[in-house]
Amino acid sequence: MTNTLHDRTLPKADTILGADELVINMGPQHPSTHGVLRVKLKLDGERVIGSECVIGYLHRGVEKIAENRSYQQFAPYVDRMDYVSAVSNGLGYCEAVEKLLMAEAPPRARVIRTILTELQRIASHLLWLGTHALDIGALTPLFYCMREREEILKIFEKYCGARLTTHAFRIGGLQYEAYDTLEKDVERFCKSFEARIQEYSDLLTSNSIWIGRTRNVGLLNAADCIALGASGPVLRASGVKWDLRKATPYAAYDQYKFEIPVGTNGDTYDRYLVRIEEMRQSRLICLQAIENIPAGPIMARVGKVLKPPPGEVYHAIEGPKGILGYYIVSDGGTQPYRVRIRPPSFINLQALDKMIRGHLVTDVVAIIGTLDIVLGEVDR
Amino acid sequence: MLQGALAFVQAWWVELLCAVLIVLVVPLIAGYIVLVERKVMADMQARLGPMRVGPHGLLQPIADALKLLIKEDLIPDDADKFIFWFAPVLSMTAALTSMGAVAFGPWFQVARDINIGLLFVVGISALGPFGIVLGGWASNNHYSIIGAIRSTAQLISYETTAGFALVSGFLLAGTLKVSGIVQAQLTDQVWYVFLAPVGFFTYLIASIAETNRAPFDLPEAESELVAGYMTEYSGFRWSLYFLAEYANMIVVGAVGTTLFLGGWLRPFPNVQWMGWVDALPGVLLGAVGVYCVVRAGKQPAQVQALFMWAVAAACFAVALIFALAAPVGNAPLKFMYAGLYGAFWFLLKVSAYIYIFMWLRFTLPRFRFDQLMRLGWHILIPLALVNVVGVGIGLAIQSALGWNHWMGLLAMLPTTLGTIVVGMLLIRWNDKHAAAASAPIATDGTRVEDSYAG
Amino acid sequence: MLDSIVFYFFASIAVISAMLMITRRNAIHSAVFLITTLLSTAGIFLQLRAEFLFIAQIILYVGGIMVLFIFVIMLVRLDVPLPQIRSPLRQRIAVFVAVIVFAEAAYIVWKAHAMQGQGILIPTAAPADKLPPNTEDLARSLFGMYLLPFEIASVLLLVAMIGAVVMAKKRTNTP
Amino acid sequence: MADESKAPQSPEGSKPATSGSSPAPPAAGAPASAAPKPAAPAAAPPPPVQVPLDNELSRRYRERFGGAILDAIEDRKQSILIVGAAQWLEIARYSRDTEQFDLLEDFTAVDWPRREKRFDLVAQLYSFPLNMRLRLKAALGGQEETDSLSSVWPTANWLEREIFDLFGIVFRGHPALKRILLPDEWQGHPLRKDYDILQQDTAWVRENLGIESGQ
Repeated sequence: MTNTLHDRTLPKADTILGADELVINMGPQHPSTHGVLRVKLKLDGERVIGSECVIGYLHRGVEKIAENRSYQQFAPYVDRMDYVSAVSNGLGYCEAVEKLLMAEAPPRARVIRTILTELQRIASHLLWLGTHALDIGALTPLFYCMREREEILKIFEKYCGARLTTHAFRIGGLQYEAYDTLEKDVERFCKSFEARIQEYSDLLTSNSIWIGRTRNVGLLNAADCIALGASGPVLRASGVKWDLRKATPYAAYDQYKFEIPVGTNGDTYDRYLVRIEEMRQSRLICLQAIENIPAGPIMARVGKVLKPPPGEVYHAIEGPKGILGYYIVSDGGTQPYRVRIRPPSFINLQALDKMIRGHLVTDVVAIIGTLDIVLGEVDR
Repeated sequence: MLQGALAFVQAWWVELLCAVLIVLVVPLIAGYIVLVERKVMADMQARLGPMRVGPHGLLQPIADALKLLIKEDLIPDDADKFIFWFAPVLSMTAALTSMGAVAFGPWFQVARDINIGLLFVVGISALGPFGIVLGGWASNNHYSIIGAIRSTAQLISYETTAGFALVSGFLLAGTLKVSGIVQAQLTDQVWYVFLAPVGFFTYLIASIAETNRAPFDLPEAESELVAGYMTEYSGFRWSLYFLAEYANMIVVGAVGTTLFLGGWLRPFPNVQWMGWVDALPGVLLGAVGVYCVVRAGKQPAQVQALFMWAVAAACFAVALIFALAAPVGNAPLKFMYAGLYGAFWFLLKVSAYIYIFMWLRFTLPRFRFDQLMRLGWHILIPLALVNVVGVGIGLAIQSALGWNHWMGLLAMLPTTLGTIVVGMLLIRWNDKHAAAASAPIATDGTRVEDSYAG
Repeated sequence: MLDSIVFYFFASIAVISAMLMITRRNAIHSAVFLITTLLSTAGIFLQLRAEFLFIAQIILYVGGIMVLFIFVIMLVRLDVPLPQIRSPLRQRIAVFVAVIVFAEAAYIVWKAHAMQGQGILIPTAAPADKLPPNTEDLARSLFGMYLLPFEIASVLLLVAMIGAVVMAKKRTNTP
Repeated sequence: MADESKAPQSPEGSKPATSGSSPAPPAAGAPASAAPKPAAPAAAPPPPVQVPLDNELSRRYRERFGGAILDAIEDRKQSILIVGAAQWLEIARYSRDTEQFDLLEDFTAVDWPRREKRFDLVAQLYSFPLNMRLRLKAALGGQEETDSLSSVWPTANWLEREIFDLFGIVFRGHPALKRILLPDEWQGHPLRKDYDILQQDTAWVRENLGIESGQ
């Protein structure tokens, strides 16, 4: 096991890439790198034989800021990391701090949190599907996905006033009571959403050009996934039937029945199928959840000034991109001593070099899309 | 000298008029095709498309043209000035000259009854790849060279397919002359699309690839090559390329319509009880005029209302000509009537053809370059060859049994089915091989095996 | 009258662009001028009412061969002007050969001019529209009388193509 | 909210909010020199947060590595093993091969400037077959180097590059240890406690971004 990931056959140059073959620079301002990611591709003709990711363009030092903010003050920063799924970032952070305090959100808060997190997962997958299809050349799915995503963002706006960086949750529960037509809105969305997913798969699933562009592209088998720490849809598409919502249930996930979609050989087409199926499952969860939202308080008694007892906690949730973990160390003060965020996009991106070896340049674009990375989370 | 020139104009005033019309009108038509494309794309994507400039965005092409004229077209510093300027000009001239032999109506053709007709069009459009190669090379930018090489390879390989598909059409028509072809389809009373459907189908795909559009638009695929050979162009020079692409689309559509869809014939030309179809052009234009008048009132801006009135007036005028000329049949209008009538049907068919281009563009993702070449060489060229042989055999059967007109369909049926079966076999064989070939190859040539073997 | 105008127009373009082609330093520029020469000769064919030859010239020469020329120039980086070899000996030989060739050409033209009638056969210019459509004649002779040589030539070309493919193949699969 | 140290039990009973019975030093293992913080628990003293961990997992580790296992704690129902930095790679390999912790979920560091071994290496392990989590911690001196885990878990490659980038800890045997988030020529390691939040590498900023003030 001595071979390193990067360059088994390449000479040890100062940079990771030996500079003899053709090296092209993709990014950081590239239409399809989903943000400021720069990939140095080493090509032999059209085939990629080596790559090096240069990241850090969007590094804001979130973890350093956390050490100079109180627990509640840091909550909005968490939304700015993976700005596409702000609600689930917030859920992860709030639950981690609640665990640190050994407090617990009341049942009503946990159910509403589950509904909003599942809606956010659908919105994140919709954005992924739109941009991924656009990179591979299908112009139309983007607009269909944006139309649905708009519905979800309207629900968020009605609930907490913001669409993207929502800061919807508070440590200990919720800030706002569910607005009166929340159940009806979510129900209307879920009812119409099934037909819409059918529209996407009619356009893409059985489309021979789409299959031609995605089948056997960006192969990553189960062993590689676990070794590289890839998680979420990338891991499930390689055949590992594992989801944190089932393995270690949090919020109110243990009360609902839903399936975990699994792929077979871990290529771009399987990841596409897994994410489409995940959207369907999230829709089912929302439908089950809005049937009975338990009455009761929406905020646990955690007091205004949070001074958690010294110690540390690690809490991970199943974000749309993968395992989103929070490791918080408290020294008893009002400000966290250390907050470490386990970024799924950052770790999934590490698998990029392994996946694009031997492919053509056009496939690199598809593979970056299938990893569903958000640079805000990669750079933190 | 002057007298000679006068005689020249005297003899060829019709052709000169057509030539001037083509050079002036085609860029305008190309602009409006862009607008229609954006509107259709918008409609398919649950949105409205350009609505702001003029009523329903009708003035958008003029706005685009003005913008492109004003925009500064910069030249990359170490680019080859002469070639950089020459390339888009070359591709535009190729597109426009090849339109010379296209017959928009019975008498509306610049190279009047040139003996080689359609071959002239195909030949001149062979100059297209030059504009692209030189453009890509002259802009001295890494991505453009890759884009240029790719698009040339694509154009050359699909020209062969288009050539064979046209050959099957020429076999049926027996002549290359445009009017001869349409006349043959009139006498045969059946459009050649029904006699050689596989020919038409392969030509449709090849023509899409030849104009770098829809699933074959890899050379200027935005996602990885930024804009292929057009990356360094901007302003008017870029619009030359853009217009050349749309002009090429019209040319390719015209060739397809003339050869397979019966040029300027109206559907069922000889069937008497289908007479009411003659009135269709007049009715259609009248309806458009009425719609414009109704909308003119509601326009927010004064200039938009004026524009709507102008469009309405134009539609009514042409509708009037159609209405007047048909029954009265007096000499000058008769001459005009046949031309306009034929032009209407021809343009209707060409626009249907181009609609298919647009439709494919908005639904299909893009081919990868090796898949594109494999489709071209492994499937389309053999299919087109088999189709030529099939049509030949069909013709032999037809002449042997003396069937003609409608019976010709029966003669062609077995060969067409045979060709389709061959097509299926080719596709299955190709899928089996494609899967093996496109699997990622590790750097040392072996298939990517489980690299965690230590 | 019109014919002569057109002829002189195309002929002059052909000659000028041929001259330019030789003198250009940049390979791509000379390739472009070669294309203009070929196009103007095609124009002359058209002026002589030989439409099929006109379109054959364009498709074969310009559309086919010249595209390969440009490909080769682009891929092999020939466009960088090679340092011109300025050795005096080579220049003197070049001038000498040019003079001899010019002398021969002048002699032939002068002799032909002198012997009216026996020299080069100058066909009378046939009236424009009386000419039979030459595509059919060409086809009849190509596939009728000269079918055998046509087949042999095609086989020869096929062999050449396969040879090229084999050679190219050999080079690619040894990385 | 079930915790996941052992089999997922039923959600914890609702505990009184504030706790902090004894102002135990931060779970840093080594006798902390940190001054004990006066904890002022408002409510009645809840059960202790840190409980010595004694289950078959910790016993197996102790009998396998003996002295190297300095301490085994259970903090908020999450099992933590504090190990000596010397056997760091060995313990990691053992955890992956025999204890089936096949996923290195997270790998980071915590800076305790007032301790003489200032850095804490924190590796968060997860086992798919057993659905169990374990946290390995090791104390490390300011200038000390340690072995790279990328040979055990390839995912550690970038995680260690980030630790080197933000903390300055050098990992021996890492395939290409260089900065991952900050520019390569950046001076200083931001996540260290002595790196003030307003501090910038003024030289780099002035030279690359041309802002005179360097801020």
